[in-house]
Order: sequence, then structure tokens, then C-alpha cells
Amino acid sequence: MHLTPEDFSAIALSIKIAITATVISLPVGFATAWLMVFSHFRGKVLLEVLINLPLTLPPVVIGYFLLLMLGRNGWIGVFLKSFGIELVFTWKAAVVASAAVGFPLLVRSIRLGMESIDHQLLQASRSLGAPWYDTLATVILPLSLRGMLAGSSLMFARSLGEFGATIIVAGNIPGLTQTIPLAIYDYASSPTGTAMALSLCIVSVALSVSVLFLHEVIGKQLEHGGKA
Amino acid sequence: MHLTPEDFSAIALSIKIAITATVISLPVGFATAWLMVFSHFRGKVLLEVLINLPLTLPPVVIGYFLLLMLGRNGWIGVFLKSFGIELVFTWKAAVVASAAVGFPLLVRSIRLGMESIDHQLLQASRSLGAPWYDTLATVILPLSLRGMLAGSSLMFARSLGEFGATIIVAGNIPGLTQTIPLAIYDYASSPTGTAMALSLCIVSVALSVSVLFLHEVIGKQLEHGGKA
Amino acid sequence: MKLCIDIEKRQGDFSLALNTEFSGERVGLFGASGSGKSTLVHLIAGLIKPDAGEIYLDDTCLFSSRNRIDLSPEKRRIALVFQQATLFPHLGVKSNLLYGYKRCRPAERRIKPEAIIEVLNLGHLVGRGVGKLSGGEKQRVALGRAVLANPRLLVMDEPLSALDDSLRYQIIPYLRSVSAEFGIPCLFISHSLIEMQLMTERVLVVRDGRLASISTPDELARTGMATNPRGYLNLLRLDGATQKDGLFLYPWGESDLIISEGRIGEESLFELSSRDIILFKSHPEAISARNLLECRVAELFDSDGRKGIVLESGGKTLVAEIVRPAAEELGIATGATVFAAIKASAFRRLG
Amino acid sequence: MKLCIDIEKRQGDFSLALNTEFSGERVGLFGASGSGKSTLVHLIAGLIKPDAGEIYLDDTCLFSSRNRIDLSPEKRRIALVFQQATLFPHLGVKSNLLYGYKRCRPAERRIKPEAIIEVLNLGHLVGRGVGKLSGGEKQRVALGRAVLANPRLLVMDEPLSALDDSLRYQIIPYLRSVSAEFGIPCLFISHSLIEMQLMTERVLVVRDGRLASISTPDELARTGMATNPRGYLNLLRLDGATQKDGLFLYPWGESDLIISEGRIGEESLFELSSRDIILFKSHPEAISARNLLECRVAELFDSDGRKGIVLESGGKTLVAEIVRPAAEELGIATGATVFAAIKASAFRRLG
Amino acid sequence: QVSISVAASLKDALNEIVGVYAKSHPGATFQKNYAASGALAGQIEQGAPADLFISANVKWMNYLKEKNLVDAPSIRTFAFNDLVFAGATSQKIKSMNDLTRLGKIGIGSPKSVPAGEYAMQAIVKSGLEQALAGKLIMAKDVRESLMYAELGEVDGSVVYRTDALMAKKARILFTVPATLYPEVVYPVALTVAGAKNADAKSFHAWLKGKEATAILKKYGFTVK
Ligand SMILES: Nc1ncnc2c1ncn2[C@@H]1O[C@H](COP(=O)(O)OP(=O)(O)OP(=O)(O)O)[C@@H](O)[C@H]1O
Ligand SMILES: Nc1ncnc2c1ncn2[C@@H]1O[C@H](COP(=O)(O)OP(=O)(O)OP(=O)(O)O)[C@@H](O)[C@H]1O
Ligand SMILES: [Mg+2]
Ligand SMILES: [Mg+2]
Repeated sequence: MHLTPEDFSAIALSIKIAITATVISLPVGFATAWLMVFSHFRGKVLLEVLINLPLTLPPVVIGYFLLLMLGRNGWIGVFLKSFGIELVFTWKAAVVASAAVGFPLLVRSIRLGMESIDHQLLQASRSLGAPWYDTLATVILPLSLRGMLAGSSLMFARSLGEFGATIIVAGNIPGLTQTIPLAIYDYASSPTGTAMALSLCIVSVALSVSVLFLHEVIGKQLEHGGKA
Repeated sequence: MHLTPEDFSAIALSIKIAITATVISLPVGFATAWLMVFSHFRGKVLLEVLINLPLTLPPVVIGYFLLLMLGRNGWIGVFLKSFGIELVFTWKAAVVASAAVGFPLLVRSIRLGMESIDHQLLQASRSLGAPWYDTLATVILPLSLRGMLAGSSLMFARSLGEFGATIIVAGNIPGLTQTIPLAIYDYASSPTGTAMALSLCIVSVALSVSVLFLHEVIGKQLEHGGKA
Repeated sequence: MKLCIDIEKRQGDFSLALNTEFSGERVGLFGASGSGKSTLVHLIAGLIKPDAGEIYLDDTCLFSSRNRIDLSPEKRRIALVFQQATLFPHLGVKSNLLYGYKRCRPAERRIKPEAIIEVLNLGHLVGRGVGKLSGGEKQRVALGRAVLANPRLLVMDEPLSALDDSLRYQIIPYLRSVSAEFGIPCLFISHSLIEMQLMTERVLVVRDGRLASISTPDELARTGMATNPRGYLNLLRLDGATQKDGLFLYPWGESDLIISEGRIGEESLFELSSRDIILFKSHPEAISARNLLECRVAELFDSDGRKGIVLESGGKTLVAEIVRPAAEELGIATGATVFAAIKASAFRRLG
Repeated sequence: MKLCIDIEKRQGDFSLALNTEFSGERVGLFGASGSGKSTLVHLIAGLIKPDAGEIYLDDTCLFSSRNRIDLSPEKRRIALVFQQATLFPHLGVKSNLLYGYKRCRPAERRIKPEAIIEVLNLGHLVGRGVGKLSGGEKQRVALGRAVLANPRLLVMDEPLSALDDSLRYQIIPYLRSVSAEFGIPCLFISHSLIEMQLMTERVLVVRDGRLASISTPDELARTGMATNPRGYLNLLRLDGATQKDGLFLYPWGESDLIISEGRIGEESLFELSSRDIILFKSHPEAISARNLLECRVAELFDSDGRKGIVLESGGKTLVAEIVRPAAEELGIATGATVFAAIKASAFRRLG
Repeated sequence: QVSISVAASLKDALNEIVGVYAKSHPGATFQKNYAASGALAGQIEQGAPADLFISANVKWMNYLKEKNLVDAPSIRTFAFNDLVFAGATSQKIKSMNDLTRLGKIGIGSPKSVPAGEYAMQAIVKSGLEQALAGKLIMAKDVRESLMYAELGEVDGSVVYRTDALMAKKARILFTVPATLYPEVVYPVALTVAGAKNADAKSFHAWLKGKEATAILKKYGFTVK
């Protein structure tokens, strides 16, 4: 197994993107799950549909949508441009793509955890003088940690494998936006590159396996912990 | 929104593939989840890694692996061929691709449900005279239904969006193996096809949304039911 | 505390409609399962919203559909203790205890953690995780947590039902002393007459979401004497014990009560079942029961085939219970003198 | 049933090592929390595996590390009732009841569902879902389910602990009648002396994973008389009642017992606390207690500062309890004659 | 710095060309982006940084031209390619008509892959449309089509000569007659942004030169 410097930069970039996407999505995912579980509002169905879109649509389509929105003429793109931020064709775009694709998985995991929180705990917290946001931070959040952990490990793994959406919004620029899957794609498209492609696959698998196990260990600790 | 007959056949095929993949994977997913939750054996870690592989690897790579295994010279392909079964470039290959990609999501959902089964129920069942397989069928299975439901809705949605692996093992043959995502890809590849691509996207989303809701309804019923 | 309630609430098939006003430091809420007790306190605490009406606690408007007021639960300062302890599983005993205290304005922090830890005997638990407590310890922590929030009203919804009998009576003294020592008004829900008697001064009886009556626990206990497995429970608050032959002598009325387990130098509360009193027309000789009290029959009442007899001695009263044939045979009538025999071990010390 | 056990088992810090042999139809397992009672029955039922040793039930080898035998739980035919009812939540009451029955070989189906539904009074529940049962009903269904598996041994691990007091005594008669009417040997675990007395003939006392002693429930009850809140419980199986003045007269020893709540024409079991008996040296006059029995002191025993007095009348015995000063004052000694006063309402009918 | 967006099929050739150019022009640095032509066009439309665009067909170049996203005067043909039939089959396949003897035949998906579109046109023109119906396996791109041939999943695939040359197992069995399909053209153009970038302009000009042409030929492209 021999990796070129370009491969190493793809690996580093993939990790960076997967971590960033996960870290950024966690609070949003938490908030979304909270909305879905604990509040009743009009348009909840719409939100549900929206969140699950990226699951159903081919990643390429998601990539196009993102490109349309974040691009030069897209409304988010124009908005960000006014702050001097350009996303398209940078690693940040890859983060957005990974986040979009992994988001439904993340929200689902967090929801499963939240749904099992005893409502009486929330009532107790409120009646002990905690405003809703306080309850959110001091009861719901800590009790959702396991779900968030499971969700973020799923999301991290999914990010590592994201190809279709990323190549469209972020491009396939070695050293800049070329992640492991894109590098694999490059290698695999020439018959001489299969061995190299395989090496990268192994790296990718090793990475996600270590994350899965790390999270399992943390999860076990959370279970046994329960602060003294 | 105007759909051609080819589009309709793509839609029908997608549904057929998603349903078949889900239905076939359910028992396997259940058995796998059961192994992971209730038994201790060597190589459990390996199984865990294997199951989660498709999550981490780019779908194209998975497609490539599947092609290598199922193809004319692949060991599974050769084995099946001796029974006169050819998978590659048929809709069945698309089923395999969808199943592989959705499997980790399915297993995870079922596991979450199984892990919450009270062990005393299993002990009760055994001590009442049920051999392990009887307990599996009459206690674990019915109590895992919710997780299986959630998992299969995830898997169904994921199947509807599967592109990368499917196009490699099944080809993109209109009327035969062209699913919705492949049709979308075809449309989107020409500058004039965007409107058509969009129509298919909407169909795809509508499909998965209805499945999500159907499952939510069944889930609610399961919860309130508890046979009389 | 003074509560003015005039509310309506529909929940599925069940409807609750109450219009009442009551005050008192320890008020009970009594009623069959499903009569709406929990619903009512959830409404008062702001955890569910009435369909219409008004709720006033002392002079504060908690809810008024007319004036569009709906104070959020954290602003009502009504602490709840539920049937299950509902401790925060991710926090330790100490953090659980202080949860409400930290959220209380410093000016309103009348009750200090040290005091509660002392009263509820939680000292040795403070360093633990909540998963490692027994049922009774959990409920004590939940109680401490509620009290430390320094609430204006403490609502206890069957706080003892999930506990077994021995734990229940271990905790009752804690409940009482919390309410008494810290002067927190309590609203106490229970199915148990005994708990009502021990815990409250005044009881709202609820039936099918409507107020059936406002009564006293004593009246309720008298009515229920025959059907209750332990009869009518006399509560005796005694002090000034002296010790003799390993037994305790407490002055009571015109004589002394002899009790197996007492405490020297502190006031104790004892419970004595009406069924543990045997009455004699004339003074018996050589009896194993340590107490033989000469009493006057102050009052007689009926409860479902049994006779309740209120015995009086030096201004103190005890309720004894006898079957009707015995009442006739002994010729018991108001004003008669009888001798009441009570074993020293019949008194149960509650705290 | 005859059980031969010689096993060792380590579980974390805890180790269990037992080597004993005992037989009996209703055997108790008594011991402090954490002493290894549940571990032991799990080992016997095959739900966990001993590290080494042998277990024989009657003549069947359930486990033998030497002969490499480890019968799977379903083949041992040992039914369990746990502290929580553990009913299958996805099945209705009926399917739960029949779960074990269906899995029992037709030849071994001695007990029929109809009989159990009758005995456990489950008729009106059969059509329901298990989510809609109260705690006591659940435990009755769990018991019925276990018995209908027609087991060789019925193991009950604190089947009553999760229930409140009134439910507990509602269920005990069911437990007894199941064991008696259907002749199923029982192994009964409890922390409660009273339950032991009511349920078993012989008790294994376990301490720290070791056998401390094999005793009878009566011995255990005598030793625990002073510390138990209800003293020593006398169990009286009475029959042949006649009714008079709304009370029931049961022949007992040389006289009659007068009891508030009895049944005409059927045998009933009553419980009477040792603390509900008051002793007189000479016959008192005009007493409210309906029973005044002339008895002989057959035996005296000590329990932690109290005197236990075994009263005998016509071959029947009752244990009364008095404080030591009373014993001295009354001059009670073996052979003496005393009068025992007992209120008609002091007897609790168990079933 | 020059950002180039290049059709994926030119990846190896362009990598070498850029390498040679960078050696003789030490100041120039390149940002290479290889993907499908349509994806690249979409990216350029949405403002992705690109100075030079090489498409695998005229369609996407025209699309950008209509939107005024490329510098129209700079559009010119970069290279030509031929369609060949390549496969690892042992049968003697010498012409289009021989294809009917085969089992499965790989082509690019006619709707989305230019090579597939050309292959389909050639099949139709030779009157084999009926005879080959049901034998055609549509791939996502030419490389995938070739991969099928390499793995033996199809008996052979209609692919570009340049791709076929890189194959290990599959051999070129015959060249599809040029009369059966339109000329395969790779147009190149500077984008509007690229037209203002001196480095890009000089690279665009240099691509016409001998060194670039030689490399293209080495990879099997034709340059006229
Ligand atoms: N969320 C709800 N939706 C519909 N009905 C409800 C809801 N919550 C409670 N109820 C019904 O309201 C009635 C009153 O319930 P509530 O819990 O107040 O009774 P309770 O007096 O506290 O009973 P218990 O003594 O058993 O606790 C019951 O009939 C119950 O079924
Ligand atoms: N799986 C386990 N791993 C380690 N230790 C265990 C395990 N299960 C039980 N123990 C320990 O074994 C000891 C005996 O437990 P067991 O449940 O048999 O006690 P018990 O007598 O049934 O107590 P209780 O009356 O509270 O039910 C305890 O100290 C317990 O902590
Ligand atoms: Mg309630
Ligand atoms: Mg136990």
C-alpha cells in the first residue's frame, strides 16, 4: 500500500470535511430533532419532508440543488457573496454537501433518543424554575447525548463516502477539494489506478471503523457514568 | 409536469426495486441485528465493520465491488450462474445494490429497537418452555417490529435515491434497469433536460414521503394496538 | 396559601370543571383513580393549559383566559413531587438537589441546602449518583429538590404510592417536618386515608372532575373507619417522656401512656389504630396491656356497622372502635366511663 | 421436590458457593439484598451457567460440569415469576396465559387454563391487553402463565415486592391455592418474614452467597418478632363458622373465636398479630374485646427484649407478645393459666 | 494561477500537458478540475472559478456560449477522437455487422454520454438497431463502458480510441467507420474570467503548439 502526497492531502481533507460537517450539523440537528419531538407547529410535515429529501434524492441531484442555491445566482450564494464569502468550489462546499446528505440520518438518531426522554423530567425541570431554554440545555441536551453520538458517527461515516453531491458543488480539485471518494473516482477511471483506489478504500474504511468504535466506547462511558 | 412512458417505467421499476430490496433485506437485517445484540461470538467486530462498509465507501466503489463479485468471473456470479441465474445488468442487480447501500441503516434501526427489549421477557419465554428460536420468533421478532418499520422506511427512501452503485451493476438500460435516479441523471446531462429531471425528482420525493408517513401511521397503530 | 380556582378542561372523554376557593397550609386532594386530581394540579402548575377560567394563588393571577394571562410554569413557583421520583438521571444527588435552588432568585432563598440535607437525612447520599439510590432515598431527594426551589406552593402527587409500606412511613415524617419547619404550603394528593390524616388539615374530595365536598381528614377517616384495614388512626403528639423498665411513660390527659419505643427529651408523633384499644366497663386486674386508661365517652359515631367511640381524658381524645354487639353489651353511651386497655407495643412512632 | 445443589459461581466481586440438599413442597429462600438469592434461582433455572458443580432436581440432572450436562432452560421445566410481572407486551392476557401451556407436551398438561382462570379469578381479564391491567392483575396473570406451563418447579422471585400492601394480601391466597390445588412445588424468595410464614414450610437462609442455615418460617418469625412491625403473625385455618349478631363464631381449641369478617361453610385462613393479644391473669368483666380465651402457657421465648408466649387451648396454639415488665408483673411462666383478650376485628381474613 | 475545467476523459493527457507547460513556465500554477462536461458547465454557470474549459462535446460548449460565459472568439477545436470497438472476446469481430454475433455490447448511455450518442447513431446508420436491441448495456460514461469490457461483463464496448488504448485486457477489434457518426470534437475555450487572465491566455495559446499536440497524439487523440 503506497499513498502519494496527493492521497494524503485527500485523506486529511476528507477528515477535515467530515469532522466539520458533523460538528456544524450537530447543533442544527439537535434543534431540528427538538422541534420535531417537542413542538407542535404548522408546517411540521413540510419540515419532515425537507429533512428527508436528501435521503431520497440521488446525491447528484442534491449537488445540483446546492449548486443552484449556493452558486453565483443562487439566493444563498448572493447573500453570502455580500459578506465576501464564496462557497462553491471550496472545501466548505464539500462540507455543505456532506452535511446535507448526512443530515436526515443525524436527525433520526437524535429523535430516537429524545423520544425516550420522560416528559415528567421536563415538567419537573420547568416547575423547579427553569425556563424552556434552560430545560433544553440542562435536561434535554444531556439526555440526548447518546443519540447525538450515534447520529454523528453515522454522519461521519456517511460524509467519508459522499461523492455525488460533493463533486458537483465542490469540484474535484486535487489538494483543494478532492476528498477520498473523488480521488478514488479519479484512480478508478483509469485502468491502471485500481490498486491505488483500493488503498484509499481501505483508509476510508479504517477511518470510519475507528470512529464507530470511538463512539461506542464513549457511549458505554456515558451509560455507566452518570456523574457522581 | 409531463412524464414520458419511459419515465413511468422508471418509476415503476424504482418502486419495485425499493420494495424488493427492503423486503429481502428485512429478514437478513433482523438476523444480523439479533446476532449483534444477543450473541457473543468471535469476529463480531469484523461483522460490524462489514455491515458498516457500505456507509463509508462511495457508492461507486460499492458498485464496483458488487460487479467484481456478482459478475461473470466473480465467485458469487459463477456460483449463481451454475443455477442459471444472472444478476448483472438486470433489475435484480439494482436490488442487490440498493440492499447493500441501505443495509447499515436498516440494521442500525432494528438494533436500537432490540436493545430496548427487556431481558427478563426472554428469560420468561425460555423458562416457559420456548427454545431459543421460538423465543426469537414469538418475543424478539414482534417486539422489534417498530425498529424494523423505521429501518425499512429509511431503507426504502435510500433505495429510491440510490444511483452510484446501481448504475454500475445494473447498467442504465431504459425500461429494463433504468430507475428514477438514473433517468434523472440522463436528463440532467443534457442542457435541455432540467425540467424533466425536476419532475422526476418530485415524483421521487412524493414516493418516499408517502412511505415515511405510511410507516408513521403503522407505527402509531403498533404502539396503541397491543393485541386484545 | 389561598387558591381560587374556576376552570374548565376537556381531555378526551374526561372533562374537569371546578369552581372553588380554599385556603390552608396543608390541603389534601382526595378522590378515586381517574377523578382528575393529577389533571388539576397540572393545571395549577401550568403544565397543561385550561380551556377557560381563572386561577389565583394568594394574590397572583396564574391564569386567566379573560385577561389572557398564562404564567409559564417556572414563573409560578409551584414545585411538584410526582409518584415516581423523576430525578434527573444525568445529574448526581447534589446537582439534583440544587437544581431548583440555583434557579431561585437569591432574595427568595429562605431554605438552605444544608438545612434540607439535615432534615431529610441526605448527608451520606450527597456524593452519589441517582442510579444508586433505593426507592425511598430517591423520593427523599425529589422532595428535597422541590423544597429547595423555595416554592410558594409544594404539590405532591401521590408521593408515596410507589413505595412499600415501611418506606412510606419512613418518609411521612420528612414530608411533615418539611412543611412545618419551612412553612411551605402543601397540596397533597393521595388515595390513602391514612396519609391524608397524617398529612393534611383540610381535604378537597374530587369525583369525576367535579368538586364533591370539602372536608377534614378526620371526618374522612371516621367515615372510612370500618372499611379501612387499620381502622381509624389516632395521631398522638407526645412529649416529656420518662423511662421505666425499658418502657417510656408519656403524660397524656389525666394519666400516662406507656409506650415501647419512645424518645427522651424530644417531641414524638405516634399513631394508634382504633382497633388496638380494648374497652372495659370496670377495672380489670392483672392485664398484660400496659395502659389502662379511665376515660369518658365523649361522642359516638357510626361507620358501616361499627361504632366509633371518642374517648376523652383530661381534654385529650382517642377514637376506639368496637363492633355493635360489644357496644350494646358494655352499654356504652355518651358520658359513660370506660377503661381503655392499650398495649405498649400498639403505638407506632412516626417521628 | 428434591433439590441437590453443589455449585460455584463468580459474578464480578460476588461469589456464590452452595452445597446443600433439601426437599419440600414449599421452600423459601431468605436473605438480605445482594445475598445471591436471584443468582441462585437463575442458576437453577438455567438462565445463567454455574462455573462448576452439579444441580439435580428430583432425579434429573440439570447441570453437571463433570458430565458436561447443561440442560437448556426450556427443557428444565422450571417456571419463573419475577418481581416485575414481565408479561409479553405484544400479547393479550389470554395469549400470555397460554404461552407456556402451548409449549407444554400434551401428556404433561395436568393443569387446564379454565382451572387457573377460575382460581386466579382472571375471567374478566382474559379479553384484555396487558397494558390495561393494574399491578396486582398483572402479577396474577404472570403467575397463571407460569403455572399453566405445568412446570416441575415454580420459582417465585419476590413476586409481591412491587405491589402495595393491600394487593399483596390479595394475591397471597392465590399463590397458596395454586401450589396446594395443583400440587406444584414452589421455591419462594422474599425479604418479608410474613410472606415466608404464609408461603413456605422450610426456609433456606442465604448470606453472602453461602448457606447460613436451613430453618422453618416459624423459627424465623419467632426470632424476628420484636423487630417486625407487626410482630409474630399467627396463622389460623378455621372452619365451621356460625353467625351471631353479625359476627362469626369459629370453634377453636376449647372455645370459640369471634371474628368480624368470616365465611359460612368454607374454610378460611386468618392472620392474627401477636401484638393484638392482651393477656389477663384473672377473668376481667365487661370488656369490649369479643374474645376472652382461657389458655395455658405452653412455652416462652425471647426475642430482642420482648417475651413470646405460646398459648395453648385444646391442642391449638397462638403466640402472644408482651413486654418484659408485663411478663414479670403477670408472673407468666410455663404451665400458668392466662386469659387472652382479642378483638373481633383483629383477625384478618387472608382467603 | 490558471483554473482549468476539463472533461474527465482528457485527464491523463491534460495532466501530462500541464506538467510539461509548468516546467517551461515556472511561474504558472494550475488548479485542475476533472468531471463530466455537463457538471463542469453547470459549475461554470454557477460561478465556479474556471479560466479554461475543455468539453467532451460541442453541446455543452454551445450552452455556455449562449449564456455568454465563455469568450466566444477563443472557442476552437482542441482535439478529435475516434470510436472503436474494443473487447476481450476471442471471436473474430471485424465490422459493425459482426456485432450481431455477440452477446452483450457496452455503449455509453446515449442520452447522457456523447460517445454513447455517437455509437447509437452509428448503430442506427448501419441498420443494426433491431438486431442489437436488448444487447446494449448503457454505461454512465465511457470509462465504465470500457470497464465492463475489461471485466468481460460485455463482449465488447464502443468506446473512444484514447480509452481503448489504456485497456489491459480489451483489444481494439475494429474502428467504427467515420461515415457512420459525426466527428468527435473536444472544443476548448477561455471563460469570460479566463480571457482576462494572462496566464490562461498564454496556456490557451500554447495548447495549439507542437509539444501539446505530441502528447495528445501519444494518448491516441487526433489533431488536425
Ligand atoms: N392526555 C390525556 N388525554 C385524554 N385523557 C386524559 C389525558 N390525561 C388524562 N386523561 C384522562 O383524564 C382523567 C383524569 O386523569 P387524572 O390523571 O387527572 O386522574 P387522577 O385523579 O390523577 O387519577 P390517579 O389517582 O389514577 O392518578 C382520566 O380519565 C384519564 O383517562
Ligand atoms: N451480572 C452481574 N455481574 C456482576 N455482579 C452481579 C451480576 N448480577 C448480580 N451481581 C451481584 O451478585 C450479588 C447477588 O445478586 P442477587 O441478584 O443474586 O442478589 P439477591 O439476593 O437476589 O438480592 P435482592 O434481594 O436485592 O434481589 C450482588 O452483589 C450483585 O451485585
Ligand atoms: Mg394521578
Ligand atoms: Mg433478587
